[in-house]
Amino acid sequence: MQVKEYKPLIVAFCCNWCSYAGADLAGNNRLNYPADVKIIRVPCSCRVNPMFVLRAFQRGADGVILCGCHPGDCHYTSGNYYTRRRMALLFSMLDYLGIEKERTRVEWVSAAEGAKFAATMNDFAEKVAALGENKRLEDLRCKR
Amino acid sequence: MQRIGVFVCWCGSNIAGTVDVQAVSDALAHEPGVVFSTNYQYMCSQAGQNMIKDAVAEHKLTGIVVCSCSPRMHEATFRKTAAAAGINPYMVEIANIREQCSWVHKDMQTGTEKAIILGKAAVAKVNLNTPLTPGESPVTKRALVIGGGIAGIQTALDIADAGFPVDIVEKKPTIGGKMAQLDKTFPTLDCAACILTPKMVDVAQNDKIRIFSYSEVTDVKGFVGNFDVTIKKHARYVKEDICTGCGACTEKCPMKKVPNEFNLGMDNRSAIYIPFAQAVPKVATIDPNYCNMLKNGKCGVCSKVCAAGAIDYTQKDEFIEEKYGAIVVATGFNPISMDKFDEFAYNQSKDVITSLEFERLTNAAGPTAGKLLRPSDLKHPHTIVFVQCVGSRCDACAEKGKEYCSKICCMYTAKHAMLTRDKYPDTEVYVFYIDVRTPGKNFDEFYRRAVEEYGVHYIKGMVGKVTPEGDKLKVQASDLLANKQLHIDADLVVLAAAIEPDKSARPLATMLTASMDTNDFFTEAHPKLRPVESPTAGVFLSGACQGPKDIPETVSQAGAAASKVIGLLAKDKLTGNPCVASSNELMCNGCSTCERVCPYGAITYENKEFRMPDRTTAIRRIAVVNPAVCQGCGCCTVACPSGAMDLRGFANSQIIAEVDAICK
Amino acid sequence: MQKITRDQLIEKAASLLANGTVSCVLGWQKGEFDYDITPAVFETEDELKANFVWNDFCGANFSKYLVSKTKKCEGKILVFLKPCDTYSFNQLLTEHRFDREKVYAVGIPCEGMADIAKVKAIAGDGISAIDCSGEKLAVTTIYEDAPVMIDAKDVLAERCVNCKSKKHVAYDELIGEDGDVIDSARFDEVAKIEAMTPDERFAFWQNELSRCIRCNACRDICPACTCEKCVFGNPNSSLENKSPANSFEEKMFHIIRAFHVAGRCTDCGECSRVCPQHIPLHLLNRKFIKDIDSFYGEYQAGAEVGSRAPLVNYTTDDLEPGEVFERGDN
Amino acid sequence: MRKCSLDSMNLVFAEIAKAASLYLPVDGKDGKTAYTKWEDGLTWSNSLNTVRGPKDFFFPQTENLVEFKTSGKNIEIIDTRSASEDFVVFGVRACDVKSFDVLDRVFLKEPTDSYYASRRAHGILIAAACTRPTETCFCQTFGIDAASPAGDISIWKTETEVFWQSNTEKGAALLEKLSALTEECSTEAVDAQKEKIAATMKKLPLADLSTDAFGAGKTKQYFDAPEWKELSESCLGCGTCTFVCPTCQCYDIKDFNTGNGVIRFRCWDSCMYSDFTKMSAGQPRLTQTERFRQRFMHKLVYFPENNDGMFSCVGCGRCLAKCPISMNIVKVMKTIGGKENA
Repeated sequence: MQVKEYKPLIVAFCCNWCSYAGADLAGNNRLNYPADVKIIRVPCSCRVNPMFVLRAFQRGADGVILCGCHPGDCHYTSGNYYTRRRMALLFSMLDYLGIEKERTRVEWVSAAEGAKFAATMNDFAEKVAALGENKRLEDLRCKR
Repeated sequence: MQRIGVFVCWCGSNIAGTVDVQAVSDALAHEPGVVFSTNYQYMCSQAGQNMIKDAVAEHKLTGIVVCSCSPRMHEATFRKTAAAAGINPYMVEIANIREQCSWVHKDMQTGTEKAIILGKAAVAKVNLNTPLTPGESPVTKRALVIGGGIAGIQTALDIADAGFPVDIVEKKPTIGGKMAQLDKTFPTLDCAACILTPKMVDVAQNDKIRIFSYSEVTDVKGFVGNFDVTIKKHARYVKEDICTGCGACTEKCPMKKVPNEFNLGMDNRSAIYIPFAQAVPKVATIDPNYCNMLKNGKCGVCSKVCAAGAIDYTQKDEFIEEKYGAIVVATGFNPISMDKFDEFAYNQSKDVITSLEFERLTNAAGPTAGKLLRPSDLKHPHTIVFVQCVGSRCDACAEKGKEYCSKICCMYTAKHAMLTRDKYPDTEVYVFYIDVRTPGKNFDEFYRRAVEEYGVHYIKGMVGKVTPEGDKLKVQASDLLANKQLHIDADLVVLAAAIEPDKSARPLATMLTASMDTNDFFTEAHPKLRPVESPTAGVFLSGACQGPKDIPETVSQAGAAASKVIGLLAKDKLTGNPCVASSNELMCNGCSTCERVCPYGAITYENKEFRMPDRTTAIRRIAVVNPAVCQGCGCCTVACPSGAMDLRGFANSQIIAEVDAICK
Repeated sequence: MQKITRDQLIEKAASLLANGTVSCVLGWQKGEFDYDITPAVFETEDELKANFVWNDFCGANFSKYLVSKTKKCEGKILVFLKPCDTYSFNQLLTEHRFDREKVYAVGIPCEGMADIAKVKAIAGDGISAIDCSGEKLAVTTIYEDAPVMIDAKDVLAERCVNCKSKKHVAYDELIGEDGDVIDSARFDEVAKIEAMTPDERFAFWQNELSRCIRCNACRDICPACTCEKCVFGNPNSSLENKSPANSFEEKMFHIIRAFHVAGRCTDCGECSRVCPQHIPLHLLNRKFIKDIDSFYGEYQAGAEVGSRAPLVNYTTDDLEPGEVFERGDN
Repeated sequence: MRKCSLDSMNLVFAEIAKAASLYLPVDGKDGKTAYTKWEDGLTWSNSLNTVRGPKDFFFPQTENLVEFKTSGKNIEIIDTRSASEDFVVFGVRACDVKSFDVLDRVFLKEPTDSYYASRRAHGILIAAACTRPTETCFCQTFGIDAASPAGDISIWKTETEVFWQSNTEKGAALLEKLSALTEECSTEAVDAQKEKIAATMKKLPLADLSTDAFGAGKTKQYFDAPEWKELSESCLGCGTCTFVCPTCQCYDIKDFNTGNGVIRFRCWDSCMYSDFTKMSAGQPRLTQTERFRQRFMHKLVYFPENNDGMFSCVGCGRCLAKCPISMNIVKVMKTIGGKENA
């Protein structure tokens, strides 16, 4: 049997106003990043429920990243401040449970930062790939 | 079950160059719910859009997935297409296979695989989409301006000019605000009263404008286009419509020892008073704290001398309820208290004054009739020291003062220094500063004139201590450029006190559910792009309530706020964004968590009777989202532990479906 | 031994019933043995005299019952609150979960509650009687003639060993003396786990959570978990599950539950007390409390009514999610 | 009857584990006892019983029934059942052994539950007599003799020895395999132990608890008893009592969407839950009082009515120890049944 090359699966939640636009700009500038990164558009990073993050891991994601407007620049004035607290606590809890901390990340990417978006995704994908498959938050039923 | 049509765009070779569009449309044809799948060179072209319309008709589609460029580019286009084809525009989802796929991946196989997954996620979402209709709400075509300073006056005049009725609520007995207290205005040195009072008269005479002076807003309900506001009109014990403002009462009033707030307590007024000669409305007001008649029923002089019979000692506070479509906050600023700045001896010596007090001392209508005299002995001061940044630009950790720059002090101090030297060339004038900040049209020229033409001594450095000694004020300061300590025997010390938002702003912000920063300045909806709107729809910001501003800036922001209000009031109906939060009342705990994170104040609570599972009825507190106010960020949905709160268009189930599709 | 007596409480309750201040009393009812005490509603002095108990096993926190009982009871309810219970009481008020006007809260001092498992570990099986009225607990078993004397300190429940406060933060009336907030060592165990390697932490929690049988006792006893419908019981939430089918679902349930009560959990310790599988669930909640304290400044849920919980608050210079891991190295 | 020394138990376990998975009560790090798969060095706990009963081995909390795999618009049906392996559950107490009589009544009655039946066929129960019953024990109320447990093999432990006696063919076959490690012996020591246990049982606080007031035909008498309301007043509606109960047998069948198909599985359900047996028309029992009543009426009235008088409680006392609010079947029996005696 042929051994399947390991490719990490990365779910990126991007806020509509800054980071999704930043991802578009990365595209406009033809800045490469791994195809393992799949973007889900949300109105604001504060729309991301911790259960979405866990759900992604359950379903086979190896890394989950949230991107939003820089603090102070939120389209909805304060959404990303709440995101910052929620994810700080969630990530700390996952770390407490022994889940590899490199699998989760929050990054602020503005609509002008196409290059930052691509660089962030390259870096994140590399770090996640180095960890290998997500075993600690996997649900084997979803891997059949 | 949906009947979904998938339309994969080549975008010429933009997509087709790195993505096998045929493979994508073939793969997506097998997805649940998909009944039609195709690809075409340019989906956004007329021909492409017609293809979608035809497919909707032929295959009775209920949902559309377009695999194309970014939704930020053409989502609106395809929504219109859908609407034209007879399906709800919110049944369209875009899979971004250009910016986020073909343009960032080089390899055809990789690009195609990813495009298929992104398409599957979009299909999974559309399967759960529901038709959404934007809500509509009527607009009450009347504006409320809170604060009657130059900001409020200008905003009201501009709105009235466009033909909409405006009410100004001013807590003082007259409009005019801080500008009415100023002497000259920089950088042109025209007299404040000369340019302000005609505007005040315009306001009084404009039949679209009503002035509620000596009044406060006590309650605000409702939302953009439909605010219900309660205004408390304090009893002034004078019938406003009868008083002619002749002033006879103020002359005869036996109680003349009332500190005159208009002159910052530097002289006295009577218990019945008109704040200043050009007050609008020009009617008398009885100060209940000092009037003998009101306090112990002994006097009644004013009533006797009033020919018009306007005095009414039985007047009560009155509450007025009015509907408004828009609210402009123009609550302005105040100099901060100098109580914490003992080093400047403000409370020890009458000759240490604030810049605003200096304005009154040099104003022809002020306590000294415009002659620059020291408050302590009414002698002409020969050495004057101006201290800049008193309470401005302080360390964050400092217990007193503000972190921010108050912005106006450099210029008004230059003005004070220049005017002093102009009128009294025998006076030595020192200005101690951290930096001189003069970015504005003709501002720097103005400051240089003070230094170069008028010989004002500008010294970079801070004043360390002011000590009253005899009839002198010993000023101990450092000159940073010369690197030496200075000792100046001054006759008068003028402190450029930092300015802060008016204390009424914080409770008002709570009523308006408008957000504030830590300094109690109102927050803009966007610091760059929406600087005169508050995040709360229908609430606009004018003047220094948003941040320190000089008069030209205030007036231009006032005009900008007015234009936003006019834009709003010109509409008959407001159409909302249908992607708003909504709460499932059966699951709602009424815990208020969502309300606390909502930046727009879109969530309120009501008590509703429910039939409980155990066949009893109970009153439960439940959250209600006002779709006209909600902007759809979704913050509340995560705050809600029970999941009662969800966001239309980005529902929990929809996002989870996308996650699942991507992670398959 | 508790400082106030059963008779004092009955007298208080009876007088409030008699003068019409309250129409019923939420109190502890005696069980089969001396330790299996059940929360119950008492309506008459006779009922109180017959069945009301107050001893070292009255751990149950009544706050949560007020959510449903205040809706059902016509008049006011008398509730006895130990200091730690008052925090839950306030938190529920903050969240508008019951009508304060319908409750008459009597604060009672607490000397700490005993853990029957610890008692059994010392005295053995077959307990026929426990007398809490003396200086020490006198435990009689069917196997020994003489009662085993146990120092109450040696069998304190975990949450009482780490008692955070003997001060009542809410009451209409106080019986006995109020105490102080205590500088407890309650975060020591969390710190111990934090100090482990990630592999050790994973193994630790894998072992603990693998025992979960999803009986929901932790959720159903929790005064912060008062949702009309829990997401884990809602088929439309995409989260519903009735049993932990695998280790992922065990983690999902406990992480999300802890997250939902983060900033709202008063650390009352009921979750760990009732867990039939002895999973130290309080260590999850305490981790959040510890993090909140160190990231955003100390915050005690329920210390005051109406306070703004850390997750519905922010400052512009909060630490970044990526920085939370760095603290351990400091 | 055969015996072996207590010291040789590791060898005995090794011998059993050669042919089957062996599970026995082992003390965990938390001081609590749980059935654990034996491996060399694990020792048999001295504690009275495990937190969870041996029910799990025959009727696990979750169990996959069938799998559907989807690809495109095709569905493939996969029977995920694998042939059950042989296993031995060691150290089961008399009450828990009895619980299988209850479960068999439910699952082995036509139509047979093939999943349960297969496990029963492959499982062997080695039951141990209780030397130190505790205050929550009331198996004798249901006619169970803690001194003479049923099961495929019964064992008695003394200070130094373990005595073995097979009760079934399966048990005899297993004991046969252990013949090299055990020796034939008299019943003297066991008889002495039985007497001692009988004496202890009489001293238990719940020794006098009787089922006389319950059984078939009591539905009308108790269904509308006003006491149900006060008994259930503080019930939280959690599932602890049902999940630690060795005889509770209710389950729900649910589908799990894996993304590539569906796994249909069953998992324990609890009649304490508000959505228990929820149907399109809603729940049949809307209040916690009704749900609470259901549980105890089922154990004490409905089950005996349909099963020749057999109660579906075995008096293991787990719910007495584990209920978060200490409400339990004993309190119910005394309150509801007490009316009859009064």
